[in-house]
Amino acid sequence: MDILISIPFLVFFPMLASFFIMSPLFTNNEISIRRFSKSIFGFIFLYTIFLLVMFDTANPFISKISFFGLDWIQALGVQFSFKIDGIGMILVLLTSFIFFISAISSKMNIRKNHKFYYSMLLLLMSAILGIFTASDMFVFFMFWELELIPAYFLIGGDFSLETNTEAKKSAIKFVLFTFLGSMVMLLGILLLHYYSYMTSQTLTANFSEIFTERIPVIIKLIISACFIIGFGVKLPIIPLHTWLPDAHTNAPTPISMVLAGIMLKTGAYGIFRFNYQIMNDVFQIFAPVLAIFALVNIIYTAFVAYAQTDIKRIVAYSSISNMGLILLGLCAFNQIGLNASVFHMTAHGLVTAGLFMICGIVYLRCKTRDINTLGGIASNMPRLFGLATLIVLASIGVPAFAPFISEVLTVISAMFSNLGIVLKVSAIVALPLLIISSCYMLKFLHCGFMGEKQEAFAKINDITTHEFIVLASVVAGLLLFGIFPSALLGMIG
Amino acid sequence: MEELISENLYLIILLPLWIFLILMLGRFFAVYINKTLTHALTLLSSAMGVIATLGLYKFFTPDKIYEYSYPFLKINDFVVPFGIHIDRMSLMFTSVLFFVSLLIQLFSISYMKDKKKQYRFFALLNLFNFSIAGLFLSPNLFQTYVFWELAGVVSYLLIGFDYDQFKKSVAAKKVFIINRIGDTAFLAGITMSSYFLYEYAPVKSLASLSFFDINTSSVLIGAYTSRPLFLIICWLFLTAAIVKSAQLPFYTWLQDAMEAKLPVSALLHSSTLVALGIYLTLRLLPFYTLAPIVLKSATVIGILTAFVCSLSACSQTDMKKTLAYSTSAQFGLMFFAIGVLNIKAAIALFCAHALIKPMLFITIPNENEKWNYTNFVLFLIGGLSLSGVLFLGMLSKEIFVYSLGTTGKTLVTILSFLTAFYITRIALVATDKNGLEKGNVNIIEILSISGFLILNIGIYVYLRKIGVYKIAEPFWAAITAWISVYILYTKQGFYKIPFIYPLCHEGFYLDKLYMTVVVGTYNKIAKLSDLFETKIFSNYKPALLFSKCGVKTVCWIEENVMNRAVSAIVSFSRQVSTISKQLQTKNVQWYNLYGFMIITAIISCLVLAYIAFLAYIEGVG
Amino acid sequence: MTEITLYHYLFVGLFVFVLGFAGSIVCKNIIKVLICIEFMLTGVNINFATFAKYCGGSSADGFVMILFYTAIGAIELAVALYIFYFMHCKKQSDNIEKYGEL
Amino acid sequence: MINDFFNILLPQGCLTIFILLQLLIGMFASPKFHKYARFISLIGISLSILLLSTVQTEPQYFAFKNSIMSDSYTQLFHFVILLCGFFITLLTKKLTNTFKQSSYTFNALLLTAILGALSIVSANDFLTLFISIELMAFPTYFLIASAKGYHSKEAAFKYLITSAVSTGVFLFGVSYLYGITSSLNFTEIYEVLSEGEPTLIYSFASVMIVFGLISKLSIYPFANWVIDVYKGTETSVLAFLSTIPKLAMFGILCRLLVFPLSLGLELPFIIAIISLITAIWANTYAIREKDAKVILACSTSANMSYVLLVSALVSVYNLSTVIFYLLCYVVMNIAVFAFLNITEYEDIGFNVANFKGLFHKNHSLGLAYTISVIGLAGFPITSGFVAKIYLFSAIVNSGLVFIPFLLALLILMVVALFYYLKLILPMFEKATVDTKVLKALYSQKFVLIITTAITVLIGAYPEKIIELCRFVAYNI
Repeated sequence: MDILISIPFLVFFPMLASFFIMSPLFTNNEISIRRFSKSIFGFIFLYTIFLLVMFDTANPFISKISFFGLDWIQALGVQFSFKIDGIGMILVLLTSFIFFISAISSKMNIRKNHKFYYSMLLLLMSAILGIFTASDMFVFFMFWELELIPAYFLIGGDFSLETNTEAKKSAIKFVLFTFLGSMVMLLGILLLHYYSYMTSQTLTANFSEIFTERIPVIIKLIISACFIIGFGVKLPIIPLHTWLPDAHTNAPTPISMVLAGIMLKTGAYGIFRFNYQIMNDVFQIFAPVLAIFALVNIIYTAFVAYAQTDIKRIVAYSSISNMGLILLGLCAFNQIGLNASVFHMTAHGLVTAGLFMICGIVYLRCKTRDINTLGGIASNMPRLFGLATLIVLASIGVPAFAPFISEVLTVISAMFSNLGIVLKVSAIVALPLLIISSCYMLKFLHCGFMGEKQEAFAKINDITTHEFIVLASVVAGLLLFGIFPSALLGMIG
Repeated sequence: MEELISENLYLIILLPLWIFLILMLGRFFAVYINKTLTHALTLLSSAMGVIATLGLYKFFTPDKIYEYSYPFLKINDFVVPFGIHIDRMSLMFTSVLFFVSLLIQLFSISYMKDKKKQYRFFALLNLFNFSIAGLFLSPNLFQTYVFWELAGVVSYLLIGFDYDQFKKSVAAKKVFIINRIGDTAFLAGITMSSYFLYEYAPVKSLASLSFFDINTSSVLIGAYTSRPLFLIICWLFLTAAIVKSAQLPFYTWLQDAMEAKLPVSALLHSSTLVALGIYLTLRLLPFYTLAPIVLKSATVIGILTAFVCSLSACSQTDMKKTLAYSTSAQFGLMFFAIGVLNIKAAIALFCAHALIKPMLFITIPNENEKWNYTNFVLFLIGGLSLSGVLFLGMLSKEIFVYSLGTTGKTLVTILSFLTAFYITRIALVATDKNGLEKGNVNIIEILSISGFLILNIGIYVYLRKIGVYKIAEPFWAAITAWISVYILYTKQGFYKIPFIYPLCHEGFYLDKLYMTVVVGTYNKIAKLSDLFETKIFSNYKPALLFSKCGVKTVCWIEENVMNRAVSAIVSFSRQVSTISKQLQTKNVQWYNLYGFMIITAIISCLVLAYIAFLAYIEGVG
Repeated sequence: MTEITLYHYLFVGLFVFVLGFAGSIVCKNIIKVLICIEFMLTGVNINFATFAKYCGGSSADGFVMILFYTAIGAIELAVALYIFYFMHCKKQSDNIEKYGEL
Repeated sequence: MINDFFNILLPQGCLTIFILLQLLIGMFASPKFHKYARFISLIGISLSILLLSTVQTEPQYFAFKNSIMSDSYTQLFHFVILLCGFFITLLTKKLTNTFKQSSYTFNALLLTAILGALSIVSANDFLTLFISIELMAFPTYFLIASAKGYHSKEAAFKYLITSAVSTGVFLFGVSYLYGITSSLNFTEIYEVLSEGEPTLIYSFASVMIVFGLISKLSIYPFANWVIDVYKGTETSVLAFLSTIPKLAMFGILCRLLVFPLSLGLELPFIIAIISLITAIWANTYAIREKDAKVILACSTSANMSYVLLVSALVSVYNLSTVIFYLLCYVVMNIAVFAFLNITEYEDIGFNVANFKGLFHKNHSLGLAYTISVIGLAGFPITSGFVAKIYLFSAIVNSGLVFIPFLLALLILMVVALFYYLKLILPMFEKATVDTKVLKALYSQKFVLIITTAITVLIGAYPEKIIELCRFVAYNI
């Protein structure tokens, strides 16, 4: 049983597969590359479902790799250890799911360099799974850094038939921003590690063993600030967000799905692990401030999204707005807030993957993403339109879909927060999001699909089976968690 | 029997949902579904609803409550149950709902005869039934909110049914967004009231807020009702209600909802969407009674809406618009009734309206078509009833006026007069425009109309038997109005009073005001945010320009702190890079010169520091 | 006449060293630059000799150092001239500013 | 004496014999056999590596009147230097193929330089140190100048001038230290100094000594030569220049900083400031460059400045991080230069724009190069990542005073990413001009693949190496 439930296998299997695809041993035939990697993604998805079945909230999976009986870096007390608890389990499941559907949807969007693309996609998956399962700060940081390399190549790479010069620029922007954040984070990790050692005399970097009680408050404040900046770039918190719209807009569709669906969540996850769990006493000081930032995220970007004319940019900005909601849930610092936050990570992951998929499908057929020239394609593509309506409705928080639950829970959790009046007020101030988000998302739906038929788009076809499967599975997931939220909430401790 | 039905009522409620799923999924996966089957299934679900609810009604005395639930959300001690709460009020609302939708679905069969996408239409009608019924039977505010939102969404889908017509889809969007304001207020109300009850009453169920708790706790929180928070909560719930019931500042969405198909309009206006506001207000009366000022304001809003909308209705030339304004006006009257705590009257008014309004909608002619005599007569009967001359309409007004003082009586009388006036007027205008004809009448239409009529008369007769009310002023006012319209009417139409007529005709310019002020401001904010985004966050040159304008400190923060930490580093390092490049002179002597300079500088610093140190030592010594 | 102390020698050593250093930076003629580098060596030599004499005690480390240093300095000059010869073939100039192609 | 020799000098002796052998054969052998010169060198280096095991290290062994010493620290450095020498000799094939007869001389010079580097690490007095430095420097001038054309000569000349001046500065400092302590031996100097109060003259001398030594590491005050010299030098020689002198200099610098120069309190700050200046200069200079050699010159300078900063904050822990960082750095650097060596002789050159599409021409070579550059930039699954974390943890451990320096370095890492990306990104683009298939000699491939494999292996499992470094650092 121990061999079957092995987190290192989960994390490193995609990495090995990635190297295998990259190696000269593997064929150059694009169809076999695609099928092989798709089956790998499918296998990992099934494997995570298997893990889920085996999962017991009381006994999280823990495993540790030791090399010849030694730890990874003993000088720093770093162990190559992994742990999946409830939240990790949910995010791992989400990760494998989103990667699976993005691999399926890659068929339509990726036309060149298949070998490189799929191996990078697998590597990215491996890194993200590593982030969600690492239980040691330095291992976490390793995967955090590792993620940048494939992400860069996937955003800026040369995978479609037409060349996109903007993509390279935005990829560099993405890497520089995130790297800056991770450098600041590294400072925080090193300080935390050192002071934890100094005050408790145990050399460890394990999340559960880090001992912060005796660290002076001023140091803890500095460390927390470092973490918040580091994760704030990924999340993104407002002044650090400018990489996001560019990267998401210029990346190929499957990559946008992964970026918005999973990668942003790593930032929220980091804040949860480091600030919420380890530095919890200082987090209570930061939470009201962060809540204000979250509000700015929620309201300001919602307005910005409304002003966009590129459908992909609308979705990108809506992601920032929703990430603000996730942050607000964390800031509430109570059980409901945590649940709401994790729930919203899942819900928003699905929604945004679906929305980017829709944008990609529209762009592939209409060759434009401008909202003013689009329109009237609904009657040509009734199946896409139906699914798009469902996903858009889900994204604005309509009942029976998952985001509704998390939005309501977030507001309630902020109301019941013990951290002062700021959070109670922010619960109410965040509410107009319901109105604003419906404004821009309905604009997306109406200008993109509805309206009179246009000559230019008279001949486009409805979605293929591949695309249908992707979107339908997203909708199914949203409905599943929207109608049976306890399925997810039960796992969050 | 009673137990059996009560326990399984949820199955009846879920029936429309199943039928919706069968129809949609069946169609989606390209299974052929017979039209007749579609109609039959739809009618079946509604009929089942009518039978079940009416059957239960007689078992439930006013005090009896039946409730069961299961936990929908569970986070530690925070539990939100979902379930069914049956009492007299919910049964009354549900039975009216099912009855009205049964008849309207019947009418839709004839209306949709040659139209495309019937399966979708009927499926949505089913979903609509489900969401409204679920709301009427929900045991707590949270579930109410869930179905409240769902109802909004389904109405959006129904109004925007013909999505390839731009005007209709835009109207649907507008309706949805205005309704969203109410939803937001509702959610805010739920959040704050759950917090309030958690803090001040021994209700520890956090956000679930069951109606049972509200009833019981309203006694306990009496001491805290003077707190502004409580008033705010009541105001928020009231806002939610008046948005849904199309009351004063928000009634404009009802005009847009007229873009919907006729059966949908009939359904929206009678017992479904707009009725939710009344239902919510009635449910939350224990709260409102603790805050008299809120009740007063409900009264004022109701009266104002009734007057404004009646006046607007008096100046319309489009039948559907008149009916839309009339709905708002009638619901204003109901709010008036609730405001003065005359619950019976409010419910009577609601029932009367729910039974009459669909009849009016069904009988109006299509655009640019002649009016059929039968329909015309039926329309007039409906109009008479609405304005308080016939049947249930008359009785409801009597019940209302019975408890009112003179001021109230006068107001109601004037309103009755206006109602009768605009109904008659619009009938005259319409006949004058296209004329009347003797056409064939559709059997199904007659069937559904007669259904409405029979129930109208039936309830009237039943109540008349047990009631003690007598014919009141509104009756006479309405009669007067009917006569005066005929007198005022000439071959040239009605005289249009300057200033007032256009004002009323445009609905007091409220819609235009919103479109210019609210939407304009919204767009401006969005544009401004976007400008901020592109100019400040993505490009810092305008920020420099900004600094020249004098706000240097703000700009400094923009540039150095907020504005792209990375790009600052990049640009800074580029500047340093220029210096670095200039250092590289390609002449080795220069390189040694830098070395010389650095060594000299550091050595001299060292010496100076040493001297300072010595001086310090001496000073201390 | 004042007695010549350790510090006088040291001062001369420092002076010659700085002179050499400055010269190697300022001179344009390559040969002069090389000579200036030798000046630096000389400055160091003076220091070593002084220290060996005044505080060296019995060990002759300082003088040994001078010996090695002088020899190595000479080799260095030879290598420099050898490389300079190849460069000179192309540029035909002894101005150091001409040799800045890279 | 003889005992001393057999105890610790066997590897050096072996190398000396092979140098003489090279020269002898070079005099008499027919031009046909010039290609065997490399093999002789390789055999010599391998033998030396084998003989390293005979060296006495327990716990410290002083020989030749305390002028030479040996312990596990020197042994580790000797091993790494010889290993680098082995790889570099493998890379010189293309260069020496044009030399015919003088390839023996070239190999002899290379061996001499390696011998000098070995001697530097094991020196225990300033005289030995000085002679060893010059022993390494003279052959280096010739190695740089050995390539055809004028540029190599100019590079050699610039290197010579700077080296000479810095040696002058170094010796000037030594002369004052000699004046204070009347000794040139490290141990004796430390003993004498630790009795009394540190004086201004001591500070002055130690600063001058450090400045003289760090010029070879291309750190300010003598840093600018590095760009010009890298531009003009052949890549296999660069692989030498960017690794072995660095190793040797750090080998001795750490020892000096631990013993004779550890008494002044101001030295760590001066070195930290100098390192920071260098890091800023190097990182910013590179972001506008397009020449891979220049970028790598800056990268060398920057990396050395990080290491120097840590080595100045003397502690055993820091010393182990410094050693580990150096090990990782030299391995990655050799890999990168091996790739450049391939491109140089495949007429691709060093302009990063010419690298377009190389990855698609030869996947395995491109991947190896990419991994090495990513390692230099400090990304995971390479040893660079572990080294970075380990090195920076040392700064944190040295107290809050140095946190601003760490912050600056971290931000400079972001800037550095800019030019590291420039080195690899064009490889993944579509080739504008159809370049030939990227071919490489077996020796080049061998070096590239082996070094990359070491990089990845250490990245995946660093513990053994770190343990070794800690052991060595404890025994210094």
